[in-house]
Amino acid sequence: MFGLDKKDTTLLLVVAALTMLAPFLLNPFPTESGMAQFNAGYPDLMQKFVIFGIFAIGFNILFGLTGYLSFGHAAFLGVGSYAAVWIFKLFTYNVFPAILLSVIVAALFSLLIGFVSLRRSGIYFSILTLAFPQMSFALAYSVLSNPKFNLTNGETGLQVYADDPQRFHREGLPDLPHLFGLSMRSTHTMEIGAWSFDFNVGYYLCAIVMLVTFYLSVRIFRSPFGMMLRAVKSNQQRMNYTGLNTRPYTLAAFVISGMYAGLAGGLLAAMDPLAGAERMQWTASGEVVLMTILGGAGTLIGPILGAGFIKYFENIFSKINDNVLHQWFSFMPDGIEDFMVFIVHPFVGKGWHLTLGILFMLVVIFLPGGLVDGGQRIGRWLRSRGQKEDKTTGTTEPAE
Amino acid sequence: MSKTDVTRRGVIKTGAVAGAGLAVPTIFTASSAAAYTNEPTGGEVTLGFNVPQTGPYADEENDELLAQQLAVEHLNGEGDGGCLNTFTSKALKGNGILGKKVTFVTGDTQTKSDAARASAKSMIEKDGAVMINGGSSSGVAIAVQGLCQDAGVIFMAGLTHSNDTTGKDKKANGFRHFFNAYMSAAALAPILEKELGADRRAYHLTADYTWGWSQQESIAAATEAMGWETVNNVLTPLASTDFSSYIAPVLNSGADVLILNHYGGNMVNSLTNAIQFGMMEKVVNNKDFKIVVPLYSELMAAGAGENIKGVFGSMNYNWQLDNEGSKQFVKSFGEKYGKPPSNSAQTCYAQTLLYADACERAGTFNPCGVAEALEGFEFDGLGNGKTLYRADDHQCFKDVLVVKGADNPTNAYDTLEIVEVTPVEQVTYAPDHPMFAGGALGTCNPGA
Amino acid sequence: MGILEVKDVSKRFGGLKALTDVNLSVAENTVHAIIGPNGAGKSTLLNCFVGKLIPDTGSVMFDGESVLGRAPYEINQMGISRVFQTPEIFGDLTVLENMMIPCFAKRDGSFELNALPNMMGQKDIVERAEEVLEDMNMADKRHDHSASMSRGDKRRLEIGMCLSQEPRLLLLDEPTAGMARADTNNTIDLLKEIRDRRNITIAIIEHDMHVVFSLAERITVLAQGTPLVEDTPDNIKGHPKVREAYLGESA
Amino acid sequence: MDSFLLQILNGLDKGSAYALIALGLTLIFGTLGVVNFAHGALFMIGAFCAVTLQRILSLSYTVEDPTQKDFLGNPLKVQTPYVESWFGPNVGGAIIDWAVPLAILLAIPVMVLLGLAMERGLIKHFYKRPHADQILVTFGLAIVLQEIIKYYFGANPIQTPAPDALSGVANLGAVIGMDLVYPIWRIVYFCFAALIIFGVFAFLQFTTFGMVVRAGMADRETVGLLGINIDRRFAIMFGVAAAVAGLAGVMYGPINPPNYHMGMDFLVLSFVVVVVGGMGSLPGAVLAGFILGILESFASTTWATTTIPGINQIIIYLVAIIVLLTRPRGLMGRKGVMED
Repeated sequence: MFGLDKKDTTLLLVVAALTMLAPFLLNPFPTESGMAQFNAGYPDLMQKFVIFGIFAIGFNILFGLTGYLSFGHAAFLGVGSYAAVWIFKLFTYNVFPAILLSVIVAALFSLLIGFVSLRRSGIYFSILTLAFPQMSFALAYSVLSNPKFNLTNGETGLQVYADDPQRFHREGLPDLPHLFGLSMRSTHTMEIGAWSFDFNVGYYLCAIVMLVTFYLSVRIFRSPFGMMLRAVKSNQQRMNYTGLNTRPYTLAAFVISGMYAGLAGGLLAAMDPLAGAERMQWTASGEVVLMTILGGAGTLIGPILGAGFIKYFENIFSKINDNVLHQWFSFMPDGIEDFMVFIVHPFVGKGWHLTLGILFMLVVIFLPGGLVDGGQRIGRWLRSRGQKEDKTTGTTEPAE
Repeated sequence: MSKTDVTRRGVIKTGAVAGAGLAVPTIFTASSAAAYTNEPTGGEVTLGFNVPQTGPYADEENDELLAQQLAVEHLNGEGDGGCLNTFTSKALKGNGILGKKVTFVTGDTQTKSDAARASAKSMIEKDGAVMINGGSSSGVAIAVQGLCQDAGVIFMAGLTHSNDTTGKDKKANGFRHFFNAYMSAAALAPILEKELGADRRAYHLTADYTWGWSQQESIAAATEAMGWETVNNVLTPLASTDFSSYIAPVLNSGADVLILNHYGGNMVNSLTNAIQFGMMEKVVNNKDFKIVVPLYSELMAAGAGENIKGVFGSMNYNWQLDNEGSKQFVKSFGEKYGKPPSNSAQTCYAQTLLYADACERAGTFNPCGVAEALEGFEFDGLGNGKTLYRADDHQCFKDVLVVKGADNPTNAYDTLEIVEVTPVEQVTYAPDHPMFAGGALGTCNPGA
Repeated sequence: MGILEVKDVSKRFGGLKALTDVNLSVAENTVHAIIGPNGAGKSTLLNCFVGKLIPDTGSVMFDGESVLGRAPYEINQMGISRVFQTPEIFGDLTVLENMMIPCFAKRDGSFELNALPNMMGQKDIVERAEEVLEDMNMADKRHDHSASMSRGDKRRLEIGMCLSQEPRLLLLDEPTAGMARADTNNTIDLLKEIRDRRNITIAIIEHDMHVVFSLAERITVLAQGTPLVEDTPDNIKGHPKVREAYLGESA
Repeated sequence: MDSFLLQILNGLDKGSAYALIALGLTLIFGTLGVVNFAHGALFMIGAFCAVTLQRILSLSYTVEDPTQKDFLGNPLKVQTPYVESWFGPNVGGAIIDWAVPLAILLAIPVMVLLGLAMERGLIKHFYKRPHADQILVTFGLAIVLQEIIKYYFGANPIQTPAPDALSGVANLGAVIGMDLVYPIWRIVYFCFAALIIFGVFAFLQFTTFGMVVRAGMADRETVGLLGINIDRRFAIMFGVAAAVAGLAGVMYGPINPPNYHMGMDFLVLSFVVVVVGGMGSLPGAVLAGFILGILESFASTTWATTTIPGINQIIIYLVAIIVLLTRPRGLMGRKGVMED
C-alpha cells in the first residue's frame, strides 16, 4: 500500500494508530490519582512529541543514512520559527503560509550552510556545523535584536504584538494561530469516569504533518536515493570511482533534513507564537542528536521514540518535587519514607539532567542501536526462549 | 530535608473524592462549562511555581521555591502565619484561599523562554494551575507573561528587572512585585551624587541583550542628568566568561567610575576581573576609582565574595530592612530554613500572599476579578513597607534600597549593607514615560 | 593511436621524483600490464589516470579526451573503471545493492535525486544487477552482507561492479595482492574470461609475475619513475634490462 | 600602544587556558583516537579540587559567642578553622590563603586517578566504536559529572581567591618605561601554562615512555607489532591529559570563580581550537589556543565591535570556518587524521 512493502505499510499504520490515539495512550492514569504525575496527554507535550519527532526524523535522514554528524540543525529549526512568527506579525495568523515559509527559509539557510560545511567530512564537518548555530544564537540574542533593526527580539523571543500590521487578519478570525479559522488551541476534553482526555486541534495538525513526513522518510529510505546515501556512509571512495558525485547527494540529504527542521520550527511557532533564540544553541542541536541516537540512528521509527523519550523526561521528571516524592512513599514508615525521598531526590526534579545523562550513557554503552535495538534484542531473546522451550518439548522446528 | 504535608496522600484522597465526577481542567477551550481557565471545583486550588531548577540560576530558584512553600504553609494556616500577621489587608484567614486548601506544582524554566513556556503550559494544561509565580530573568518573565495572558491565568513575575516587563510588554494578566531598571537608576543616582560627587566620568560595560540595554539606558540617563559624563558603553556577549579584554581598556579611558550592567554569572566574573586589575585601588582624575553594580542579589554578592566591598548597587528588598513585615518574614523564613531570605525569595513570597489576598477580596479566582482587586491596591506589612500596585501598568511602587558591599561583614549574610532607603516618590515615573512606551496592557483574559 | 595515451608525464612529491617523462600507449582491446619493483611509480601513474593525482607536466588522453583536472567520478563516467588493491566495496550493503549502485550510475549519471520511487521497483536496474551477479557466479550470494564475505568474493564483487558499467578501460591495481593461492587462481580465471569474452581494454599493475604472464598481451616495465621497456610477455621474460631492474635490486 | 600590549597579554592569558585544554584533548585524541567531550568537565573538576581543598582547610569548629547576635537574635556562632587553632592564626591563615596553589598537590593524584578510571572503565570499550558514539558517551559523562558537582556545590560561582601575595597588579611596563599594569595572578597563570606545556613536550621528547607514545601516535600498529604494550601507556597518557586539564582548572579559579558549568563553556571553544590547530597535532593545539585567544581579545575592543557589530561573539567560529575551508587539516594537521 502507498508504494510501500508490507512490512513498511504495517509500520506506517502502527505509527498512524499510535499518533491518532495518543490522547488516550498518554493519559493512562485517572486525573486525581497519584500516578497522574506520569500522564503526558496534555496538548503542549503531545505537540512537542510529534514536532520533535519530525525534527528527529529529518535529522535521521542525514545522520542515520550518510553518517554525517551535524550540530547545526538547531539553527534551521530556529530560522523556521522566526520565519513563521514574522508571517504572523506581518500578514496573518493562518499557519499555512507561515509553515510554508519556514520550510523555504530553512531550505535556503541549510543550502548555504551545507554548501560550506560539506566541503569537509568527519569531525571537521561536525565542528563547522557547530560553528553556525553558535553564531546564529549569539547574533540572534544580541546584535539582531537592536532597536533599529529588530529581527529577533533577542532575549524575550520574537512574538506578535497588538500593533503589528497583520495585513490579512480579519474580524472573526481567532486572535491566535489558526488554520483557515480553526484555532490551534481549541481543545475538546472528553471525560470518561475518572479519566480525562484532551483532543487538541494543534496536536492533530502536527500529528498529520508528522505522519506525512514519516511516510516521506520511509519512501526516501527505500528509494535509490536512500541507498546512495547509505553507500556514502559505507564507502565514499568507491562512490567516486563508480562515477557518482557524493557532494550533491550529501547536500540534498542535508537540505532535506534542514527542511524537516524548519518545518518543526514552523510548527513550534504555530502551536505557540514565540520564537526564542535558545532554539538555535548548539545544545539544542545536541538534543536532536541525542533523540536520534537514543531511539536508534538509521532506523525508521527510532528517532520518533527518542524524541518522545527525551521530551517526556524533560517535562515530566523535572516536575517531580519533594512533596510529590513524599506523597509516593507516604505508605512507608516515616523514617524509611524520608530515606527513600533522600535517595530518589537527586535524580528527579532539578536533578533530571543527571538521570538523563546516566540513562543516555547506559543506552550508548549497552544499546548502540538505541531503543529500537533494545526492542529487537528483547524480541530475539523471547523468540530464542520460545525455541528452547520448543526443543525441550521435542518439536523439531528448523532453526533460523 | 524539608517537607510540607500539603499534598500528602491523605489530602489527595479527599481531593479525589471531592473532585470525582466534576469538571476537570479545560484549557484554551472555546466551549467549556467553566467560567474561566482552571476554575477550581474541588476543595483545593493549585498554584504553579515556575522557577529555574537547572542552569546557572538554579540556586536562586532554591530560595524562591522555599519562600513559596512557606507562603503556602502560611496560607493554609500552618507554621507561625508569617506575614499574615503583619499584612494590612486582613482578608486572609489562614484557611487556604476562599476556603480551598492551597497546593502547588513546580516546573523548570531552565532560564530559557521556550522551556519556561513549556513548563508553564504543562502546569496550566495538565495540573490546572490558576496562577503562575516566579522566574529569574526578564526574557522568561515576558515570555511566560504573554502565555498567561493568552491562557487566561494570573502571572506574578518573580525576579525580572527589565523595563519592558511592565513597559512595552506589559499584559493585563501579569503583575510585577520586583522593581525595574528605571527605578534602580532613579534610586541610585542621588546616592551616587552624594557619595561620589557630581563630576564623574563613567564607563559602562553592558550585557548585550534586552535587559542589559534597558539597564544601561536608565542608569546613563539618570547619571547624566546629575552631571556625570558617559565615557563609553561597551556591549559584552552573554556567553563571555573572561572579561579581561573589556576591563583592560577602562584603565586608560580616563573614566573614574565603572558601571557593570551585568547580572548573575556575568556580574560575578566582570566584577572579579575588575578587582583583579586593581581598579578599586586606582586614583583617576584625583578621585578614588569606584565600581557600581546597578542590580544586586544576595547570590551574586556571595559569588563575588570579597570583591564587592565598597561596590554600590540597588536591591528590591534586603532582610536587614527594619519594618514589621520584614522582621516577621525574616523570623519565619530563618527559623524554618536557618538562613535569612534573599530578595527574590521575598518577592515570590509576597506575590503568593498578594495573589491569595486579591482572590479573597475579589471573592473569586477569576483572573479578571483578581486583577481588578490587585489594580491600585495599596498595602503594607509584607516587608517592603508601603506598596502600591499601579493600575496603569501593573508595576508595583515602593521604596528602593541602595546597598553597598560591607567593609567588615561579620557573617555570610551581612555582606551587603543598606546605604539608603530611597523613598517611593523618587522612583515613581509616569506610565507613559518614554522608556516604558509602546505596548498596551490590553484587557484581562479569563480564558475559557 | 591507443585508447589511453600518456605523454611526457612527470610528477614530483617535494624532492622526490615519482615519475619522469612517462610515455605510454595502451591499445584498445588488449591487456596491458605495468610492472616494476617497489617504488617504481606504478601506483602514482595509475592515480594520474583516474583523477586522484594531477601530474606536474604532460598529458593523459582517454579516447582523444584529456582526463586531467577532472574529478574521479567524471573520469569514471567517461568509461574508466578502477579496481583497488584492497577491494573497495560498500560493506554495509548487501551484494545485490552493491551491484545496483554502479547500474544506477550508468543509467542516471553522476547525480539523480531519485528520492521517492521504491528501489525494488527499478526493474531494469535490478535485472541488470542480477544478470551481472549471474555472470560473476554470485547469484546465490545476492542477499549476503557484503562485508562478511571472503576476500576473493569481495574482489569478484568489485570487478563485477566495474564490469556492470561496461567500461571501455578497466584499471586493476594489484588485483591478487594478499590473496591465497586458490583465490589468486580464481581471479586469474575470471580475468581471462573477461578478456576473452568482452570488448574491453585492461590495464593492470601487478607484482606477481605469474598473474602478469598469464594475462598480459603487452607489458611495460617501470623503474625509478621511467618506462624501461615495453614489449610482449615473451620478449620481456628474457630481457636483460628487466632482469637488472628486478634482480639488481634484490641482489 | 599600551592598550594594544594589554590586549596581547589578555589574549595570551585566555590562550593559556585554551591551549592547556586543547593540549589535553589532543593528547587523548592523538594517542587513543578518542574524541573526548568530557574534557571540559575535567577542567571543571580541577577547579573544584581547589574549592574542595579550600573547604577542607577551612573546616571549623563552632563556638557560640553570646556577646554577638545573629540575624534571628540568637547568639552568634563563631567559626574558627581547625588549621588556625592548630598552627596559630598566622600560619593557619597563610595555609588557607595559599589554598589554590596547594590544590595542585591534591589535583594531580585526583585527576590522574580520575583519568585512569575513565579510560579503564569507559573509554576503553569505545576504541572500536564510531567517533559519533565516543562523542555521545563522553558527552553523557560530562553531563553526569557536572550534575554531581552541582548537587554538592550548588549552581552559584564560588570564590577561590589567589594568595594575597599574588593578587593585585604588577607594573610590567616599568622596565621599558611604560605604564602597563597587569594582574599578578594572570601572569602567574600564563607562566604556569607555559611550564606545563613545556613539561608535556619535554616528557614526550626526552623520555623513553614519551618516545614510544609519540611513535604510537604516528603508527599505532607498528609499535604494537614491536611487542610494546602500547595500550597501557596510552591509558597513562589519558591520566596525564586529565591532569593537564585539571591543573588548568585549579589555577583558573582565582581568575574567574568556578561554577559547575564552566566546563561546558570551554568545551565547544576548545574543540574549535583543536580543529583549527589540526586534529592530532600537539604544537598545533597550543599555537591555535594562543592565536584564538589573542584574536578574541582584539575582537572585543571597541574599535572592532563598532566596525563589525557582534564580531566579538562570532570571531572564534568565523576563524574556524575560514581556516577549515582554506587549510582543510587545520594549521598543523597531518594528512589522513579523522577524515572519514
